[in-house]
Amino acid sequence: MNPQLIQLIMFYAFGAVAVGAALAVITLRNSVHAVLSLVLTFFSVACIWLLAEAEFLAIALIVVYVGAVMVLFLFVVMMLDIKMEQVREGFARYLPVGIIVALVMLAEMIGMIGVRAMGLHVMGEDPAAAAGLSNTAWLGHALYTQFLLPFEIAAIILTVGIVAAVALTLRHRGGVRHQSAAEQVAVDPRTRMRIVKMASETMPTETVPPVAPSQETSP
Amino acid sequence: MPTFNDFLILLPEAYLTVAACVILLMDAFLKGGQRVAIHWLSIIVLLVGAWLVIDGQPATAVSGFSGMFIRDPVAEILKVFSLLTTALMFIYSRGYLRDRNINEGEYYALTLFAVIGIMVLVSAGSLVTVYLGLELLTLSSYALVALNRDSKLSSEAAIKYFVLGALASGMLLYGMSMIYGATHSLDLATILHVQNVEWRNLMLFGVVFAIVGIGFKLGAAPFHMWIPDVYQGAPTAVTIFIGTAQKIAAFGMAYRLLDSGLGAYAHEWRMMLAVLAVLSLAIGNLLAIVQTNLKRLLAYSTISHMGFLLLGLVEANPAGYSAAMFYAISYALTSAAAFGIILAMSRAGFECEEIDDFKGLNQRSPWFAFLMMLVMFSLAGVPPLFGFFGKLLVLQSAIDAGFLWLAVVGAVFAIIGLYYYLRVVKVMYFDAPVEGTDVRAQPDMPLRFVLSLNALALLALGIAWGPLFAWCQRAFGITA
Amino acid sequence: MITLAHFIVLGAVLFCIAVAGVFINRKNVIVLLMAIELMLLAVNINFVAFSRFLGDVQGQVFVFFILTVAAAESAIGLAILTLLFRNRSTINVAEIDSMKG
Amino acid sequence: MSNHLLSLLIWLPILGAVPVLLAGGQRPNAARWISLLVAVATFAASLALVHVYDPSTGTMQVGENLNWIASVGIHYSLAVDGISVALIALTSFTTILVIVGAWEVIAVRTHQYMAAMLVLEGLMVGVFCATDALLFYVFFEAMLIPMFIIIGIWGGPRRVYATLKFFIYTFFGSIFMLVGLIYLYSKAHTFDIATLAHLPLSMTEQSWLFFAFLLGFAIKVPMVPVHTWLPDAHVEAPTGGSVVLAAVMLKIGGYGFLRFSLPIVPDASEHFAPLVIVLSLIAVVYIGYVALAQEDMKKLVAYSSIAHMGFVTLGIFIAFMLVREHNNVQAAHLGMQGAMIQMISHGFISGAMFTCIGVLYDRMHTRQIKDYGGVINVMPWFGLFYVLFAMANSGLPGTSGFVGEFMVILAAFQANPWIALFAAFTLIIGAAYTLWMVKRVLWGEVTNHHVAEMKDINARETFVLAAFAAAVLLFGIWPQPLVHLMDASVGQLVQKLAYSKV
Amino acid sequence: MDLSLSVLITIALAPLVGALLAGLFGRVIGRVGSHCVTILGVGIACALSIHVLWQLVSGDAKNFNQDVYTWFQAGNLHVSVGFMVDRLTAMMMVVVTFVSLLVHVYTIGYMADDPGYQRFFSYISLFTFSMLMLVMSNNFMQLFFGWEAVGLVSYLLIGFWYKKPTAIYANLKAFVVNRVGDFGFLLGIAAVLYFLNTLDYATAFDSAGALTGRAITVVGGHAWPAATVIGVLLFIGAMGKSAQVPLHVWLPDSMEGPTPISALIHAATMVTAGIFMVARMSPLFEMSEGALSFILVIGATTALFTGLIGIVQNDIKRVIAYSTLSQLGYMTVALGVSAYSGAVFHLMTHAFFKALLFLGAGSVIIGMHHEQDMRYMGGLRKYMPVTWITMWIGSLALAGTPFFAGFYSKDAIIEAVGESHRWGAGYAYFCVMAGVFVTSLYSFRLLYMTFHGAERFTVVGHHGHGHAAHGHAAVVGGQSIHSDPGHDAHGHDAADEHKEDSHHTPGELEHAPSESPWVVTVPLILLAIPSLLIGFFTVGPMLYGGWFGKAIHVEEQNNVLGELARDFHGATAAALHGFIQLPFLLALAGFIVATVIYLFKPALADSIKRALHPIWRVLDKKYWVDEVYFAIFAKGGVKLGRAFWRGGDAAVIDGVLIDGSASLVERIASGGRRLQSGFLYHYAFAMILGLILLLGGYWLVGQG
Repeated sequence: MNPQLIQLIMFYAFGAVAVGAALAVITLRNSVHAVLSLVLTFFSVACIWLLAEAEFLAIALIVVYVGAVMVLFLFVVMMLDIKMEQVREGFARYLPVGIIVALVMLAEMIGMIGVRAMGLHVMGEDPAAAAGLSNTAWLGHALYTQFLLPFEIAAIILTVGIVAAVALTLRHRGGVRHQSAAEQVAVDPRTRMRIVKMASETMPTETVPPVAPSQETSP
Repeated sequence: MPTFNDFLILLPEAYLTVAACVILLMDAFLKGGQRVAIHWLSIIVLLVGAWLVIDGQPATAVSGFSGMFIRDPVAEILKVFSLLTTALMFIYSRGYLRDRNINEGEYYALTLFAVIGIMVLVSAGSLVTVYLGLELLTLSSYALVALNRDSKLSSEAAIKYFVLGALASGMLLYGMSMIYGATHSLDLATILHVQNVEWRNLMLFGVVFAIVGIGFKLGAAPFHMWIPDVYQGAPTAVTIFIGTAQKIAAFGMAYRLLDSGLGAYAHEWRMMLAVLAVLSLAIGNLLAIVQTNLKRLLAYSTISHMGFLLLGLVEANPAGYSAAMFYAISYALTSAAAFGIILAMSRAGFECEEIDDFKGLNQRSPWFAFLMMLVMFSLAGVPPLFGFFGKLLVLQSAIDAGFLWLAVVGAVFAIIGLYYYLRVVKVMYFDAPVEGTDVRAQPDMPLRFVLSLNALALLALGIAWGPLFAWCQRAFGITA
Repeated sequence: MITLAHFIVLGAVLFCIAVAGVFINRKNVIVLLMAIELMLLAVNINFVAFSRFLGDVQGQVFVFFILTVAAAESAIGLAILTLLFRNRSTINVAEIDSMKG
Repeated sequence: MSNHLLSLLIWLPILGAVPVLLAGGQRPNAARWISLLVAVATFAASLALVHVYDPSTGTMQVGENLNWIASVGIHYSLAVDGISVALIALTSFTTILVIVGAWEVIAVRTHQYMAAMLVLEGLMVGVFCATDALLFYVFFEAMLIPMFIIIGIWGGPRRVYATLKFFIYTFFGSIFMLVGLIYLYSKAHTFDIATLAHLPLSMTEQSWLFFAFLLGFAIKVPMVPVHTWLPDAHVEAPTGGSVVLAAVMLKIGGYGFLRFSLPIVPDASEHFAPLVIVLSLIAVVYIGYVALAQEDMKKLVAYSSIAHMGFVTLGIFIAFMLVREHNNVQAAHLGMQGAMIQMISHGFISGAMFTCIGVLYDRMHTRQIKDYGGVINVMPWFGLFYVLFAMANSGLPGTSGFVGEFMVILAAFQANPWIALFAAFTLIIGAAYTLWMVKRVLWGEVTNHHVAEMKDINARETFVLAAFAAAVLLFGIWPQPLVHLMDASVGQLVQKLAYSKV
Repeated sequence: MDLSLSVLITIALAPLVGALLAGLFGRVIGRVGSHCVTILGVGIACALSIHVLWQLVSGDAKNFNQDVYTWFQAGNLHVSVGFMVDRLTAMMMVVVTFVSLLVHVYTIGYMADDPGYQRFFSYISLFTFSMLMLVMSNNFMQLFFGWEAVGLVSYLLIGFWYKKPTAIYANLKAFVVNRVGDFGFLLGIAAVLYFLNTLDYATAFDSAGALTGRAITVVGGHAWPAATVIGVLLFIGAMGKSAQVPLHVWLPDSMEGPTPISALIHAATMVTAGIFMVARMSPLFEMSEGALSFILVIGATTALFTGLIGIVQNDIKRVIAYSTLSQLGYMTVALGVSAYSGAVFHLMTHAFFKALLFLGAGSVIIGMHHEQDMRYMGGLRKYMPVTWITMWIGSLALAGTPFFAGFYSKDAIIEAVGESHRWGAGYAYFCVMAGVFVTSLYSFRLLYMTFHGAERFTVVGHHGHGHAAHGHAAVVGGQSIHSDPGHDAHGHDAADEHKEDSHHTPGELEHAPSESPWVVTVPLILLAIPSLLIGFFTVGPMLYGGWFGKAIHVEEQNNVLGELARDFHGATAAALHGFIQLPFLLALAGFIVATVIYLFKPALADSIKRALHPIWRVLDKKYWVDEVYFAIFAKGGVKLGRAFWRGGDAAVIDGVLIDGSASLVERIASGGRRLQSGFLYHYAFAMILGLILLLGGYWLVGQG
């Protein structure tokens, strides 16, 4: 077969899977399934990227996303022990609106992008290969020369990610007892002891129903 | 290859990065009473940073890192005011953080990282630096908003901010991809000068998405929905950041993207900005009227102010940009004072953010009532306060740009806006204090002093705003 | 024959699905985070495609940065999510409306 | 120029407010005396201005010009002509009386009240001498702040509604004026009023600008139908606030017409003069009837203020008609002069009327006419002043209230007898509502024991009322000094009316 | 020796100084001090006025016309305060100051017990000043000043007893009705300025000829001659001040003021200002036949129809008040036929005899302890002989008995009307003729009811009620005897008063009536002399001798007095001739009817009243003019005002425009806040909608 045709078929296949899985992500009720669908989407897209000979990014997508981010998602889903959601009424009600809006947007996007003109744009020779480099080397050269500053900034962003994640989630465990001097000093007697005024016990003037003697003695 | 010179250009940012890391480490190692050092150090770091920005400013615009990073007078001004307003915010926030057991070290460090993000953003010469600067800023901000970990509102605000922010940056990126596709470049200067764009539609498409990103960052309607909830839910010490330095950054981003990159499409985007401006003015001012929470009110007021800022941008020429920048600065300084007063009034267990909390303030803390009055009149744009002159300049921009109708719309909504600012003054001056409460400002001396300076500056700058505006104009190459 | 149009349309479709996912979702916040990941994926497809078809490296470098940032973003997003859950015992988007008006 | 007299007049009271504020609420007497001192000093300065000003030429004089915002071309430029001088003197005169009038009456937060009054004075003086449109606007708007505070803190039960209405109403008008000014700036690249006066403008532009100015100044004057803030503001304001509001602030609207509408958009002003004239006549007749129906004294006087200010706008715009349609410069001069005299005179009379009502209010804490009756029995001296001012209010010759109306009616007749007819209707209706109020308040048997317990005016009140009375009578019997002060300037304005820009 | 400016200034200011001293320092200088300074002031003015008149009459001095100071100079328009003194002015000055002086003296007695003594003197001196300013003016502005100033003092004096509800009602009414006249007057001045470009008398009169041919288009293309417009407008002023129909309503009510005031202001001087003004403006009025016809008709109507009302009045002062109205009508008629001198002549004689009648009535009121209702009088002549005689003299003068002052002036007017061919003269002639009968009837009715017949009062001794109940009786009496509600237009006021004062029974006196003190009777006598004689001595020169010179200008074809002068052969001859003239016969008829009904057969009065009840009712109700005015202008005005206020200001402007737009904004805002639902998906949706709209917009634009 024509390799280009095979490529096309593979593109459609992976593309279909990616779209299907993406739809599953936003519709499945079970969060775990949704995460797994997302993984599938990423995987399919990675394959498509391979078709475009962007090998480094395809692998990175699998490694970073599927390997790290999605695991984190799964972890959180499991940790929070999110129950399977009931399909809420609103969902069905707003679904048609949502679909229409999404379709309108899609139509606008595709219409405006001018897909027809792009259809004439056939994939040429791999630019990395043309430069006599592997895709990774090709990227690397750019990354460490022209893109040095963004690279450093990305590093700071990752730092911020760490700091933020720690700052937000690290906390002393609630169950452990520890002393807080400030709280102890700030104690107000009224919060500790409550003086309850009670009427002194007197014999009721009315005759007490004899059937309920136990009520009188009970505190 | 980057040279030493490139790093010299980057000196302030590099310095701040180091300083932020130092503060992070100090937070880890210092204990108890020593931690106050972090507070002062952070402020000094910011001021030194501002000094570095000004001192190392080359006479003309220079760029480094293959044009990724531009150091020009526009960036200089934006950076200086971002740093200064952040310093103000640190001074105002100390007591608030202490009263609420918010970890100060992380607060300062994250803020510093966010400021670095702002500095990168406003100096960006490439779509990549725009994106990364923006993300550095917003990621830090997400965390800052959620920093009051025990507050339900804080985390709710954070998640809203996060989701919508990510959505917006996704859209921005989508637009960037289209611009990249159309121009074959990520470099803004190149994009600006690309002749005969292959797919003009693609470019416009990118412009629309970029506008969404900018609109979100500014908080312009209809991309404003996060603003009220985040303003209200975030700890006031963080809200102030979103209301001040971030607005300056948003202006910087808009300028970089729209003018430095998409200047050739000004005719298209100024119409869009005009639409956003009208929506922002309408929604901001109308919804502010019904608010009872002061922070929320200020949030809607922000939206309307961004509408005014857009009036400056629609002129799409140096005069308009300088007006818009002036507006952004005036707004940042004013809102810093506004939140500063809320912070000064707050105590442990008492947020002082309901408008009713300010009832009868004039009888208990006349000085602070006076300051707040100045702030409110400045926000409302009543001369001779600073805010008026910002409005004057942006209205003038709109009229010069041929958008007379837009100026009239702005004027109409300024009237509606006036009402809710006056309501705050009314509560402070005309209402009696609520019996049994003891709302009064009892801040520490630095806060009292700096806040007073800040608010009085609104009056002083209202009288002597010439030099500042001249500075803004020079930055855009206008000489008097 | 794969053309640029194929990639761009795929990107657009995924983008729209992601966007739809954000606003028709009445379930938990995690789905929102995933929708955002999807959106970034769509963007990345565009960049990769343009980069490949234009023979320009910058697009792929940009994708690299997007992946990096997205990772950090997910981390922070999930941190906020856990915080939210801890504070409110729910991450249902339909119940997160204590601030409005 | 080395002469900084105008700056002194503006900044002396504003800066004088600082020590007053610093005196604090604990030392009200210090606040009182300092503010009185400042007010008297300002008045002395304004007398110096009258002295320095050369009324023979009528040009702008005693000017100062500083480059305020060089990059935008905004100037801190001040100068006065005869009209400004008169209004400045009125302002500083009124302020003294207001401060004396508030001496014991304002017992809470005295220092803030006094400070607000002084700031207000400085800003009002600023309005009258700014020759840069933006500077004018700054003073014009800034004025609202102290007044807002004064009504809001020391006002009556519905003070909040009234003060908000006052502020927003005025702001509403002026913001469109601002848009108009910016539009002019974008054409002329200056805010200098004299330069703007020579800016060629098409009729369409002039029309829009005219309405922008009209809105701004009509609300201030106020003209029908944008007058409804005034009764509310007056009723709720403390006495001093009402006095300043009526005596000076309303004049700023009329002054604005002279400074802006007249020279900058002369053709549109001419074209729409019939509209303004009709509105002015409605103010005289319709508002006269409305005043007749009032049950609250302050409201009544407030409405009468609107009616009287109708003569100001009438006089100004009748001049357009006379010059352009009838080529009758002499009558235009008379009408314009009448409008100016009416402004000054109304300042004294309305100020005095509000002071009188304040005197009553301080004793009875009500402004309802029906709560009074037979006041003359217990307060004969007060009655003397009250009748005098009531008569002045109804335009009795021999009081200043007559002069301006007389001139305007004489001029109006030359444009169209019907205009004069409706304007002259004020003679009847003005007398009716004023004297009916006098009848119900002053005359008759003492109606209730509250009235019976009222004490006659004390020395302080007598001083204030006597000062007003002296002014009212002086300019009624001998208006020439005042007319002379303004005449050359009025003449110049009238000359400009003929100048068409189209 | 020419007239000196300083003398004239002294004449004008002396009473003012007196007024200020008495008014501001009344408490310091005391009662005696007050009346001394004011009498001194007016005395000086009177003496100097007489001197001035003498100078002018003797031909020592030329007419005086000089500005004192510039009132204002606006552009080229110069308006000054100044004096113009010629014989007309001088005569008025003498009349004013002389009557005023006598009233001052009289007041010492009349107001002896009043707590407002000093104030009263201050007012009447102030009035004298105002009136002098009016008559001495040399320009329209100052004329208007005096015009309004006398109105002010009239207002103050009618309301002198400010506790009296009727008084303070009357003074308001007087002022406002006068203002209606002034409204026209001011427009008239405006018209003068418009057509003649000056406010100065001399200049205006000199250029009056310029009015010929000028016209003004007032309504729909119909041009009115300038002179007519000026004339009618100025005369409207005179109608207010001189109480001509339909602006006459204030004068009867003004009787609420103290009697000296009625004499001074509402009979002798102020009300004649209108007459004086028209005479003064004769050069202008002569330019317009139309205006003069208008004056003629108005005057004639006033002369007859107000006189008729006088017949049915019971309040002694009101009778005289209506008589005044009627006599003013005569003067106006004279003006209307260009017999200005006749009008002024009648003005002068009337001033004396009407002041006499009022002061006499005041004397009666003093004697009756402030009872004014004639139904409780009768037979007073034995108690008050001086008053009785002087009143008779006054009444005879009023009725036009030959040789008395009134005869010459009134007869001249009637003849002048008969001579005139002006449009309306026929009607006027009938009115003035009928008026003679009416005048005579009510004059003698008054005399009989007051001084003759049976005493209709009782003396009950101490009642525990002092003099204080000034003048309540007029109204109260009307209420109680005839149980006739609405005797006054403001009947409810009276009813209230009645309830409060119900212990006062009309017709009961604590002391017997007695003659008034000398300060009262001396002025009566002094006034009786000119009432009797002045006509006889002055009719020749004043009426027919061109005595006024150029002060009064009559066009040749209008000069009816000139016609009459040819038949005039001296005062005695005229009087003797008068006995066989129709007017005298009519007067005699009135006298006889009055004598029969009121002196001999008092019961007849009631039966006639019953027989002619509808007519009586019309007269008693004064043609319902008061009621109609009250309903339309006073009540209607307030209602209209309320409607404007509630409907226009409150409902439309505030309600719909202001508060309406505020609440609209508020409603939009509260609706809009629901958009901010708090739900993330809505927020996202909003962003996406925004995106779609922006995209869509550009897509469409791009396609187009």
